[in-house]
Amino acid sequence: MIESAATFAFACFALAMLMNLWKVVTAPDVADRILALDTMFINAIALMVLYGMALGTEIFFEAAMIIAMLGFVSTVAYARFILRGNIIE
Amino acid sequence: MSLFLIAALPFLGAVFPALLIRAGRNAAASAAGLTTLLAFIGLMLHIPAVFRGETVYAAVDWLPALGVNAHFFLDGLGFLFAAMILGIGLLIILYARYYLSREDPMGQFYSYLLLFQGAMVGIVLSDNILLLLVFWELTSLSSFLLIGYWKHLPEGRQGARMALTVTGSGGLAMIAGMLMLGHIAGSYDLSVILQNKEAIQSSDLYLPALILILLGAFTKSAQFPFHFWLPHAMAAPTPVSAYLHSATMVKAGLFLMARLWPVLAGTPEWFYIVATTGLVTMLVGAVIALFKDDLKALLAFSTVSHLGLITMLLGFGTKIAAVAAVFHIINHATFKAALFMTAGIVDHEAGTRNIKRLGGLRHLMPVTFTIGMVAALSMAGIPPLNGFLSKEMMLEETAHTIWNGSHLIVPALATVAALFSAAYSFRFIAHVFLGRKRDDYPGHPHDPNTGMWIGPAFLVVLVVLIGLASAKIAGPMVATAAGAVTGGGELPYYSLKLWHGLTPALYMSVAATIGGLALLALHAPLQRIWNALPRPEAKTIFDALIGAFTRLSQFVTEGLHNGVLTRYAAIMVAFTVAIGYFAYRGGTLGTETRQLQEPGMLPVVGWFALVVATLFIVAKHRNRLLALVLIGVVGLVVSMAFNYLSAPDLALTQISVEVVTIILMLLALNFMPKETPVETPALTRLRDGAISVVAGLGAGGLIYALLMRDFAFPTISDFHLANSYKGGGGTNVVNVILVDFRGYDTFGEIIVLGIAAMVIFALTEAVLASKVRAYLLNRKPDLPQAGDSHPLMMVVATRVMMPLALMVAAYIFFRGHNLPGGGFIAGLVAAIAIIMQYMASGFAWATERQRYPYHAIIGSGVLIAAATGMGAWFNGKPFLTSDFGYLHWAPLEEFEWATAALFDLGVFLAVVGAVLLALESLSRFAWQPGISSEHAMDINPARDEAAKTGTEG
Amino acid sequence: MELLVASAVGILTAAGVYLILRRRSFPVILGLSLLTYAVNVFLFATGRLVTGAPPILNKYKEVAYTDPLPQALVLTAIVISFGMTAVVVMIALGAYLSSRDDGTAMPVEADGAEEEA
Amino acid sequence: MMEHLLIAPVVLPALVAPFIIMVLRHHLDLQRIFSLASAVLLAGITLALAAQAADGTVKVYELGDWPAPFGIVLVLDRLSAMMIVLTSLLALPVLLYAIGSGWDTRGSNFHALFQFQLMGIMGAFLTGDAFNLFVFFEVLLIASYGLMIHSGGTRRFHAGVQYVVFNLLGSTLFLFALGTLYAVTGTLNMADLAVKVAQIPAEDTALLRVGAVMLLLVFAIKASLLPLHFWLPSAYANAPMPVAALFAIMTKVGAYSILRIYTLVFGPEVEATAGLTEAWLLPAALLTLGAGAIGVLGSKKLGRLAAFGAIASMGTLLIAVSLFTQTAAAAALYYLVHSTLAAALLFLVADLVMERQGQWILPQLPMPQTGLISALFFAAAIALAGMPPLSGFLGKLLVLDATRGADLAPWIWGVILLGSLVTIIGMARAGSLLFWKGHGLESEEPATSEAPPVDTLPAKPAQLPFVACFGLLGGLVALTVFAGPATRYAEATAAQLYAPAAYIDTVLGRTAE
Amino acid sequence: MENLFELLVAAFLVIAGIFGIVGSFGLIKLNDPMSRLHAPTKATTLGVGGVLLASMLHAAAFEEHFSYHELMITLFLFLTAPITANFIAKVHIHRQETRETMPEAGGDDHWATHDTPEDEERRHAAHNPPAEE
Amino acid sequence: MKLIWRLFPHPFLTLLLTLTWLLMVNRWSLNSLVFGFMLGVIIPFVTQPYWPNRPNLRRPLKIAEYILVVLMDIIQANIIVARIVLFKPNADRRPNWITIPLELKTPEAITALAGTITMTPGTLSADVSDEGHALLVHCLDAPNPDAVRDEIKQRYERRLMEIFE
Ligand code: NA
Ligand code: NA
Repeated sequence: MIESAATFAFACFALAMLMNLWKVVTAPDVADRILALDTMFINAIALMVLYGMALGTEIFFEAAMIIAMLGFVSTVAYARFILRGNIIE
Repeated sequence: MSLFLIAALPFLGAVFPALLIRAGRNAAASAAGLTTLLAFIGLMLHIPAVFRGETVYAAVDWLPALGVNAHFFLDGLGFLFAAMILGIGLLIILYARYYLSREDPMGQFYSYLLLFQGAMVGIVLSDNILLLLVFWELTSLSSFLLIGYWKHLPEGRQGARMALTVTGSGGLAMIAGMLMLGHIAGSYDLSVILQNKEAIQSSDLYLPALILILLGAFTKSAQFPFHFWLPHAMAAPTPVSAYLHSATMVKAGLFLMARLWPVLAGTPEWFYIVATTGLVTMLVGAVIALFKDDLKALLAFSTVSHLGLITMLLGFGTKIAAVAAVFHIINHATFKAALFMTAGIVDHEAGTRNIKRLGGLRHLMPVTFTIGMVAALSMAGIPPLNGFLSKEMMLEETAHTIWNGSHLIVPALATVAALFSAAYSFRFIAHVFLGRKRDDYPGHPHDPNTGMWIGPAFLVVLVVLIGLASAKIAGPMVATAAGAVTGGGELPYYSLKLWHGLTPALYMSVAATIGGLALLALHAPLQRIWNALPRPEAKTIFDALIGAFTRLSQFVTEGLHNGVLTRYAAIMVAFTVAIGYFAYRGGTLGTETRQLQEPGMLPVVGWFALVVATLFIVAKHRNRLLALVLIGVVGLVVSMAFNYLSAPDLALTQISVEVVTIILMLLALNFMPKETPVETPALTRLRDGAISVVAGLGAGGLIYALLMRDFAFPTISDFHLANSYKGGGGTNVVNVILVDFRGYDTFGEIIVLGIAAMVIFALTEAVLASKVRAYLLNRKPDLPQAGDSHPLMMVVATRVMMPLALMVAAYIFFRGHNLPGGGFIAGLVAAIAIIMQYMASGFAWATERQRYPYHAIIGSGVLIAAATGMGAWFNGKPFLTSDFGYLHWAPLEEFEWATAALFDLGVFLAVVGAVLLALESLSRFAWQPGISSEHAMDINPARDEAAKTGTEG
Repeated sequence: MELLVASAVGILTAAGVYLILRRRSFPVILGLSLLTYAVNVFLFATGRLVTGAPPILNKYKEVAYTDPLPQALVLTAIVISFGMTAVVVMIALGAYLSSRDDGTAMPVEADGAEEEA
Repeated sequence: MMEHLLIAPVVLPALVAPFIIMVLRHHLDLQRIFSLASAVLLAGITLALAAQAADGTVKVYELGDWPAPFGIVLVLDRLSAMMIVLTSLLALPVLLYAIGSGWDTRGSNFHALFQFQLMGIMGAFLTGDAFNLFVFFEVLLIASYGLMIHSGGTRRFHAGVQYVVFNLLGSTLFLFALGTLYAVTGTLNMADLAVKVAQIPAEDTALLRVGAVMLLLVFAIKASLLPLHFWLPSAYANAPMPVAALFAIMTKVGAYSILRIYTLVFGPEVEATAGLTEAWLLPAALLTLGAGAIGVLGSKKLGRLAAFGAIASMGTLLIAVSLFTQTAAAAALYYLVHSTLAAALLFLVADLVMERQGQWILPQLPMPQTGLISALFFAAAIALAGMPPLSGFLGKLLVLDATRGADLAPWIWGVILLGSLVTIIGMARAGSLLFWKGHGLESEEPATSEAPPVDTLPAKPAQLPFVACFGLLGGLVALTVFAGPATRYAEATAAQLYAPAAYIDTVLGRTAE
Repeated sequence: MENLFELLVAAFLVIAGIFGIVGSFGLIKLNDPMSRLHAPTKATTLGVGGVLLASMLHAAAFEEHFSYHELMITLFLFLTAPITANFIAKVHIHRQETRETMPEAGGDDHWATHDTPEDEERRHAAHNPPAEE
Repeated sequence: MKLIWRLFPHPFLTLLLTLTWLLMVNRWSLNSLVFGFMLGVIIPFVTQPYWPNRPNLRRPLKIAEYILVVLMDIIQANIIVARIVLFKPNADRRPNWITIPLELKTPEAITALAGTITMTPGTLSADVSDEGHALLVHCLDAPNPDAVRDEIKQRYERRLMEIFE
């Protein structure tokens, strides 16, 4: 049961990532692209934790945690760039 | 005196004048003269041995591996030349002391002159042909300096370059020839080579070696068609012309032909190349000389002609001709040097060398006239002077020479040449000294002081004495030298006397003299015809050639290295792929030993995302921000792929580096154009696309082939897996490799990072110190700016995030040895924690709160890593040997300590410092007065409230 | 899986090379980044592709591990290329700011040389 | 502690540089003192190491106490000893020059970068591990980026972009090559690679060959082999000249690596990699020499002239290297030392001229110290062109002699000799324009558009730059006079290179059988 | 008991998957940029949250050890998601809106994104009289 | 006392950090506790300059309550929003801006409120006013904006007022 649920979840998040990808490359506005990339980061976290669960290992935890932290930084950086041009001022 | 010393003295002497010039012109001249005199005396000490027919040797091995050795020997030929070089050198030194004016840097002159003298002495004393080459090229170089000595004269520069080009290239050809010759003979020592006539003449390499060596000799001795450089070298001061271009350097080619005569001469090839060249040169030189109005040009072409004469004699290949050649070498040196010095005196005193403006000087300069007349008559071949004797011998030999079946052609042409020779000699006397005194000389002609005429006078005395008593005075010398030229053995009978009876030579001689007088009489109309004739001007051709070649070189160089990186890179990639493919085709590809693994859903999705993002980067790269966003996708997918493929450390590193890189690029992009224009034509893009596709196919194909095959041998990482815990104290094998097995790589790596940051810092300083700073200060943002540069929410969030992130960094640091993580990733995380502060609260605010200079953090990181490595020395172990153990402090559980952690701390610090220094430097570009805020956030109701009530700052 | 990785390396390489052949410094830097990805994956893949076997020693049971060495090498390579990228970004910026020209070709220069006969 | 001397050439600058950054960042005089002292000490250390290696023993230093091939080892043999000595002896005059000319004050962190540069070069010469070679290549490269753009300037920045991008391509290729070699053999240690490569089955050589040749191309980029040399002219011509002088050793790192790897690992008798280079390496080297010589003649700027001179000398060197015979290797090694010193001298002299007259090869008014400078230029020119009496001529003779048996011998000879001729014509042209023509210029309009402002010239000429130049010239003279011993060392080195068994056995800890 | 856990884990996974995909679907479906910004919050909260809960539960139930470090991920997501949303919203306001098209800013003049340097100076003058510190 | 403040500039933070350490190491042990606490002390001390003023958390217990309320709301809102996203045609949706006048003054409190609003699906804090007295919220579907504003003020701002001020 868990296995099929996990497969379902995998499929959902994978599909979600493809949707994000679609948005990243086709969105009319760069703000949408940044948003899509940020969402991609979040889906990636989910996928990573899922994968770790499937393998029964905790080895992917750090990566997920770091992505949670860093996805934010890069998204803010992109946004700041559009808002201010200069991201450190 | 040792031959070494004789050869070395001029070089030593070259040092003194330059040093002594402060002490005055006389000191410089004396130093030059004394060293030359010393060498000359040293040489004379060998007279008894040389005239006994012995050979004096001196040998020291220099470069035995190659066979280039300081082997010198002195035989008759060498003695003759060395005596000429040093003897005439002495006279020239004396002459030059008075000839050069006060403005001329005399120290330099004597230095160059002695340098040249040394090189010449070296040539004639060398027993090693490679050593000879060294001196040979040195004569080219030093004569370059001497010809260009008068730096203000363009003719000097051009003449110098021309001489260097022609003689230098001949010398280079000779190098090849000599190497071949030495190869055939099995040694580069002349004394060995000269014993190997049969081997050399029967070798396949004989002809190429001969041609190459003769190229050297002919260019040096100004043989047709390389003769053109010599007249232009006359731009040199007259002492130089007298020395180099009459007595010595141009004779080096003759010397070489004489030196190698025993092994090279005697073949048809030799005869036809050498004798023909000599004959043509003799004729051409003599004809041109007659029509030259410049005294020195006249003498220069006469020299060409006489050099041709000697070359022709050597080319005949008979021993008796060789004797004549040697004899004429001596005679020519005496009268020609005297003539040059005479010309120099005339030039010096009358203020011009143009024959057209001279005449009648006999009355004003009787001494000079006497000297010049005797020398010129000798050149014309008038008895009883020495020139007559050797010319007679020459004519006699031509009479016996058959050229391609013809008995007549050589003697006939030789007679014509002699006729012209007589004519220009007579002209020298008649048009300069004879005739009516003029009143329009540019100078005030009078005889010079003794120092200037004593040299030529001495030579003229020799001219007369040799002519009158040749057998006594020149006989032994000629015999000894000719003996050396012909390679020992008996010389055939010859006699050096004025009257041989009514020989063909006498008739030819008489014809030449009479004809010469006739030509002189007809000179004016002949000159008009000559001037009307179209004839190739060698200098124009040469200049055009060299100019064209220089422009071609510029064109090729500028065209090839046109500064377009795109093309460089395209060539590099294409070349690499081509060579890689070539290498691949040369081997065999084994069968696949691994199975394809079925990819699950995740890899396919990831692959798809990666490919789409990558292709869109290419398609959309002109929108730079968009490309950066897409790069973020690629980075994320690659990082996930690392995770998926069992590389968590890589995933962590990749994603953290990714973020920092993007921040960095955004910082830079702020100042750069946001769009890339379309510049390349479609065809170029197509070409680039083709190159890229091929490169991609190469890389992809290569890794595919590798992935489908196992290692050919067990890998060394089996050892790492087996020893990571036992020997390295960690279970994260990747980390143990990084800090222990291959800690040295990591040491290098953090240094790379540290240097990168320093470079960025230094660059920032450089840019901000330049005019760019003004531009930056007044720069308006490219795009409209939103308000609220330091939003409240962001500031608050990052304040909480920072300690949390540092906690994460600590966590990742401490567990790295056993689980994914380590100092590098921890460093990046910590750096990002601080960057967040910069981004949230601003550069000025964050910088103010930075207590430790980033330089120091980098430095301490590297030092800690190095010190940890060196710590092992005190344990008697090599650099970077790690140690670890377990500590137990009740009530805590035992925990592990490892020096590797200290090393990792160094890594951590270096990374933190480097990342922050780099970003901080970049951020400084944007700094403008007034943008710094004292507050972390622009909008803060609490602050406003406090300001109103005055409670809090 | 091997096909996916190999084709990804190929595509990244091709895209990287194509961008490096552009005439402005920014796309060239983008190209270098892509090429860096390509080579990192390449280098990583030389340890062959293994899933679910990270080289973290398991003290309790015998398990298979993937080859840790290429991972360590890639880590070093990532760090180094990061430093290099930072420097090239900086130099490109300096070049642009000092000439307002972000082309990668050498700026054309007034020719100060004259011909001598 | 003496057994740790082998790591000292790397560790010493690695300590001095951060110390300078941390403690002496604002004290120029102290920086100079420490930097110089370090350079002197380094020279002493390398000489001591050379003394150890002179008898032909191979010394191995196992970093981290891990045996080869599992850990990284440093290896000292005649070749590496020679290279580190050359590096340290080159560094001294260059550093003196940089200090004397004030170049070190025209930007930040010069001395630290200089030390790091030395560290990278030393590390590259000493390492016995292929991947570690990559790491130290990067160390020396990144330090060189910093030194190259030291003090900034528009053209320098643009040249810097090209230099860095091209070398990053090279670094990428390096990783591709190393990855391929590792994927085939499973090892990174050079000696171990040699063992493994020799045992590669004949039916599976294609991939190994690709790896091997990519590695060669990487080194060829460093060695500026045509058509991979394009990075060099702009980079060297626009670098501060003392830095370019130091870079004279960097091209040699490429040549060294080719010699090392293609004798030790892919030696001539290894069947798997047979025929890999014969068809193209030598022609490329010939073209390199040609392009360099033509470049010397075709250069309108002094810096470029020197850079092309360096390329020409690399062409000659690579001709000798590409023959892969012991005799040619010996010739190459002798020529390598010569061309390093000669190129460095030419760059320094170029700086002396450019300081006074700007960079264009144009007739100019006479400059201060013309006599000395023109003499030095003359010496550097004949050295680099391979004219007697300096060591370049001997080196060229050695190369010509060594190539006698080669198939392309006539081509080699022709190109080398013509290359010399064109080089010397180019040098003569430049020298006569710069030093002679100006004497007639007083009355004319002075062409000083590019000349530096007068105030940058020291009122009293600094002695140190001349000391540095004469130091290098002294090196050339010594190399000429002591050509016998020098070639004996080169021959012994070549012999050691072409008998790699001792190296391999020592590194892998196997007792020689 | 085990079945219950299994059921729970499976349920969390299914819920997570649904909310994950809804978030990304919303990104495509919703037709105005500000609305699109809402979508990812689902993926962040219940999407990732569900997975994390499932993972924790799974570890506790089937791998005989408790695992709660997943909470760290949640912590970070909760801390950061509002900020990213805030920034992207600001980007939108900056690029698509003007002061006039925006609703009233309460008692204040305008929204921070539409602040200009002049406004900043004005505030500075009003609230930071020169005497202050 | 001053010294203690200097050493523990943010006592709650120290607690939070110790907790995060224990979370991260994923293992309760004395070692971890001691080590986590050490870091929990050191890190706030080192980073103090970046967080100069100390927010007052008056009623820590209220925090737990607040978190629970928010979590419940998140679950509820998620379902509502999922329905909107999946089934409601775009045309029927009433996206809207809402201005929320703020009584909260401290940045920390405002941030907490804004964060809460964003994390509960359906609403999103977009901006603050130029003097920080109002919060701009965007609603995915708010036919009645005033109701949303009142609920936010009631459910969240009031509680946060108690916690922070
Ligand atoms: Na160890
Ligand atoms: Na050369």
